[in-house]
Amino acid sequence: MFMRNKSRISALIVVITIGLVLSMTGCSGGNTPSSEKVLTIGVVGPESGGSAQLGQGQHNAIQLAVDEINEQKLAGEWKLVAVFEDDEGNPTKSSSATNKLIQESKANIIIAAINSSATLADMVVTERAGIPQITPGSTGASITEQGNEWIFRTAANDSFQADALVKHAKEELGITKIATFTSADDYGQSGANLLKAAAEKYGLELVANPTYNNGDKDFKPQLMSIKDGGAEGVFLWGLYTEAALISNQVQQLGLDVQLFGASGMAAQKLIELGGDAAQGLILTQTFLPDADIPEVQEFVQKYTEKYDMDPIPHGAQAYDTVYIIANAVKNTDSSNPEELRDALRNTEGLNLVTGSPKFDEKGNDIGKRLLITEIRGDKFELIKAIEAK
Amino acid sequence: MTHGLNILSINGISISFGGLKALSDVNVHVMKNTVHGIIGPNGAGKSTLFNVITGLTKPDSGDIFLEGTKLPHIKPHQLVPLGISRTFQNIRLFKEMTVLDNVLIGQHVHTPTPIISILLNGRKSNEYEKISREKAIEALEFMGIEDKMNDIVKNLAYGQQRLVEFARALAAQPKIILLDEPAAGMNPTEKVNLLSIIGKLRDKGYTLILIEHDMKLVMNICDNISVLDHGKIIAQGQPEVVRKNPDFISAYLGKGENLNARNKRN
Amino acid sequence: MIRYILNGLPIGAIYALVALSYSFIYAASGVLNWSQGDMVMLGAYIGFTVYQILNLGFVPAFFISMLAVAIVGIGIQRFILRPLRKSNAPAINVTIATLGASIIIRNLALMIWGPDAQLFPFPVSNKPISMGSLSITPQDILIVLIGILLMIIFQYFLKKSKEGKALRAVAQDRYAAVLMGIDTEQSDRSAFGLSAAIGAVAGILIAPIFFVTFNMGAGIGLKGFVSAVVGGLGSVPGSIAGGFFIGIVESVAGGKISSGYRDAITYTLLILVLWLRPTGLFLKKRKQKV
Amino acid sequence: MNKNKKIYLLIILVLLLTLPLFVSNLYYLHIINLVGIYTLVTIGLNILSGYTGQTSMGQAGFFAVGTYVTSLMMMNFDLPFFLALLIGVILTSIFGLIISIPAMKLSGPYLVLATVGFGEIVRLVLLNWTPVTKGAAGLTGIPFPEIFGLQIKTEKQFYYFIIIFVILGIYIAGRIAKSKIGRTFSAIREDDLAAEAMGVNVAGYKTAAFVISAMFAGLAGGLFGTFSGVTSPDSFTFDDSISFLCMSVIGGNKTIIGAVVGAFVLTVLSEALRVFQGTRLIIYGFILIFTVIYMPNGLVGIIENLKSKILMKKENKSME
Repeated sequence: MFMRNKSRISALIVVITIGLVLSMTGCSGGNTPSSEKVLTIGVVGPESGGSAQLGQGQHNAIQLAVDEINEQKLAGEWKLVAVFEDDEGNPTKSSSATNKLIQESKANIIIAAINSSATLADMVVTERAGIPQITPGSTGASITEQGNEWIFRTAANDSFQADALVKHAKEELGITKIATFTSADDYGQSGANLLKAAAEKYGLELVANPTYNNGDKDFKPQLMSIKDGGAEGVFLWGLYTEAALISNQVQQLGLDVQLFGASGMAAQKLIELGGDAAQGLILTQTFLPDADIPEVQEFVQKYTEKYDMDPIPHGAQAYDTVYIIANAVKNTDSSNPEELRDALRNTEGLNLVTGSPKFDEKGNDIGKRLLITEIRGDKFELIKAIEAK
Repeated sequence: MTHGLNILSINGISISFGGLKALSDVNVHVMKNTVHGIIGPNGAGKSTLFNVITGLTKPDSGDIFLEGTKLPHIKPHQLVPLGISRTFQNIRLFKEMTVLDNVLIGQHVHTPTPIISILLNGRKSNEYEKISREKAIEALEFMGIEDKMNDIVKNLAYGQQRLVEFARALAAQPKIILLDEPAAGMNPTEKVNLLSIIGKLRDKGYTLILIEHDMKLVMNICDNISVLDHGKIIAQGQPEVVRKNPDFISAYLGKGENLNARNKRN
Repeated sequence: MIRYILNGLPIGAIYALVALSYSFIYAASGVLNWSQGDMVMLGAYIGFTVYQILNLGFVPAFFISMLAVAIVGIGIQRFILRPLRKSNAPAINVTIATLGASIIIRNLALMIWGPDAQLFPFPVSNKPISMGSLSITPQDILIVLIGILLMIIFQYFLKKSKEGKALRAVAQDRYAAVLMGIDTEQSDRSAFGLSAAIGAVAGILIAPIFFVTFNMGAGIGLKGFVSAVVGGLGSVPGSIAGGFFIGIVESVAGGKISSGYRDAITYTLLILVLWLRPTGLFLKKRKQKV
Repeated sequence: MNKNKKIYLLIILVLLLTLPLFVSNLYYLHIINLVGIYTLVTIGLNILSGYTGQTSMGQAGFFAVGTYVTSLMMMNFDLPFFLALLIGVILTSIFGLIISIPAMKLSGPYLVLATVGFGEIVRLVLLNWTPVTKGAAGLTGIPFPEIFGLQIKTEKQFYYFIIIFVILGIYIAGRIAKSKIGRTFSAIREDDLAAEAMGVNVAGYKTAAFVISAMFAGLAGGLFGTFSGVTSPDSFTFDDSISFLCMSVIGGNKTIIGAVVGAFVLTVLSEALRVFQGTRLIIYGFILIFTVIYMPNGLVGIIENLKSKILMKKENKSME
């Protein structure tokens, strides 16, 4: 009896497996053309795994933007459809997901991804397929250095940030000795290089440059070595969880340093988790929920209404990305990838949440507004807004 | 002492574990083409002695000579090429494999492993495989279990598993076979069968050394017996001689109750 | 140097607890539960929910969390280990099944509590007390103290209680324990439940300094396992020593050698220890029985 | 029987070679290509873990070495693909040789953890040795392979390219498994002490198993790099090692064909589950658990069980 039961269950599993495989084949119909002009946006991001908070924030914001645009017919006659795929932050899975979006969902344009390594893997796929790709989240320097004409980046411009931060440290705070403390991923490594270059440019002394791995919990050993170096300012380049832990541990060690950070860690959670210790942390960002800018206020209001939580900067960037796409498709009135790409390259005259987007020849958005902010109380206070030239 | 050609000499082996003497100055001489029994109560050092012979344990002092040449301290796997193979007290077969595959492992050292030929499915590898199979089947036939050839070992009865292990040791084409309690767990019919197999092997020119608790079996089959107690040899010689040895009687038969208890448990 | 050693202690205490939970399951049931790290995560989240959201106070949070996670642990024993034992599946299947459980628990936590890190402060001060160049926070001291206290209670339980004695008997020789009439099913259950509860404590202790995230279990779980093996898998004092040892090694390696290679140094050390002393640094060598 | 087998093999071969004609969807072809690469890794793992009984949870480490060495040889020294691949495979085997030294003395959880450690060390070195490995961003612009002037570029071309290696790999592994070597591996898995007593050089064979599995992973890695075009440490995490192990066990690790089944089913499954969005990993976890509980010998084991059941039924009928 038991045996029979067992084999029945295993038979069931086999059937389910086969069913799943078949269902994958069954889905291949895709979107049948109708009288309506539909532009399919494929979105790849880490909705599970270590950077899930960024992937899910991106997902929410994109859905919000797509709904708004369709409702208000902001893309001309075009209806936008967003299809989301999870890549778990894994490059191989990411490129499979991108493949799926292009082949199965017939995506006309791809928004991918958050993790730089995943974005780089996706770029191989979009380039081979000849489909434009926009990354709203990956800041790794190498992404736009590939000579790939299909990639655009609406993430914050890191060299701009590094420059502004170091300049602020020198000119406003009179700091002369600095240390960098960056994550050992692509984002942190390119941040460290940019900070180093900026420090040389402004004549500051770099006394230590340790790194950490994402997911690390104990930063005291590195902080002790920074303390020994006598740094007055410590520049962090990473995500908010680690930044909050670091600021906590800076306080615990009794280190008397000014902390700086970049947009990657700009989230309300940083203030919440960092508590006392995060007070006074200066960071640059592209998006501040409290900023007295009409576009920002409108976005924050809509977002919190729909999702009952604050948007993250990655979300704001992704939200803008959809508007940039809508603008491009409206202008060319075509879903032809090459025409879309050229339309994207000629983006101008938009006033969006994070600035007035404009792409350089490498695909970087050089129209982003940069806000220098400081954590005071339970929010980021704007010190200075730098509009792009 | 008995006459004949000395095949294995154990000279002055001593070994201690953490201050405890497991064997002290043990001398055993095994004659060619005989069945040599090593007996003794539990913890007398029989298994240790086996482990020393098979290279699993390194003695503190003493030497072993095989056909007059001193055995260097070797790794266990180098023993088979020298002509010594063994069975284990608590059957150590390759349980998930077929009977034939088990016995083929016994053949392992006797055919080369021609890698290129294996990869190309060449003639050489097939030929070696054929020779090995023949030898293995021969050993199985000797044990009378060739009909079980393709069975998975774990599905066999205990007594048959013993025979498979025996066949595997035989397939290694040894001069000496070490048997570690070969009759343990066998029923009387199987024991009779075992006795006849041991006898046949001796007739074919093999030398057998066995550790055994079944006194009747030992006395019946062995040509010579060494009695171990507390790591020392207390009596040695032909069964009828040993039987009359006062040390043997007091040390061994005096503990007859224990002995029986143990036999039952097995 | 002393600073780095001192700094390694609180993390060492956490590692020691997790190592203990690995060791304990391994000793009592002969298998490894790869979802042990996720017990740490669950403990932290449940504690967080009771303390921060339901506002029931810190001490109740502590105990409710231990209980709830113990139930999860027992569930794993009941629905994963038991059927596997029944079908006589190879050890590797237990590994895969508990890894599957880990994937499920982690992603359920992601669904329930969301992807954001949560704050779970201790009701004690986080301000450092300085002594010269050395500084330590009351929070750290509390972590080490609670950790050590728990380990002592645990050791006492194993040595003195009837349950504990039965568990030790099974750990010594599962087969003999069966012959003696000990219910190994019951001891499996106790081992999984207790280990999960220990993991929960580790989770609550680590939460205030490390925050609570759905994937915090992966790293802590693996390091706890490493600690257990370096110290001596299956031994209570060995695991505890291993935990503190790895905590200190990480702190020193991260500060004095290279932060990027810190974990690589830990793992190299692990492999060296396994190579030279397979039974762990702090355990006597055992002889294999033939 | 033998003739039947040959006919089956021929049919399968023809099907494999004409597959791209039926599958026009490049996404499917992409997944199938990945299956091919993972199959090679899993074959190696089956020889190591299934046959020899040495569980490795660090296979991603070997896979990574193969990927990086092959790619770097092509990028930095302009070597042709096959030469680069050869160097990649050789270097990976050397890593297999090195790790087998401590591994030889270990078993059970100790061996598992040592291999985990190895995998993590490789990943961390790739992450931190920036001048060579380009750190977290990894390598970009890995060149395509070229045979006789023909560049392998499209998914379809890669399909044929990869399938040749896979068929070759299955053949070689099958020969090893069926031969004396495979038998000896199995004996070591079942009881290494008894094998040693029968004259088997257990240490040597264990090392050989490690080297063979490293070779397969290295070969797969070399293909993976040029196939992906980019590579980074994120592709070689502990989770990836686990997923290789799952492929091996779920497919059935005591046969070579089990590796193919495992790599195929798990890769396709994790893609197919995308339908379920947020709950897909939870479902994946449940499937893993159910499979190992109710199919202790993997999917291949189930097929074999069914086969013997059908045979028994037939026999029963003929008896009546």
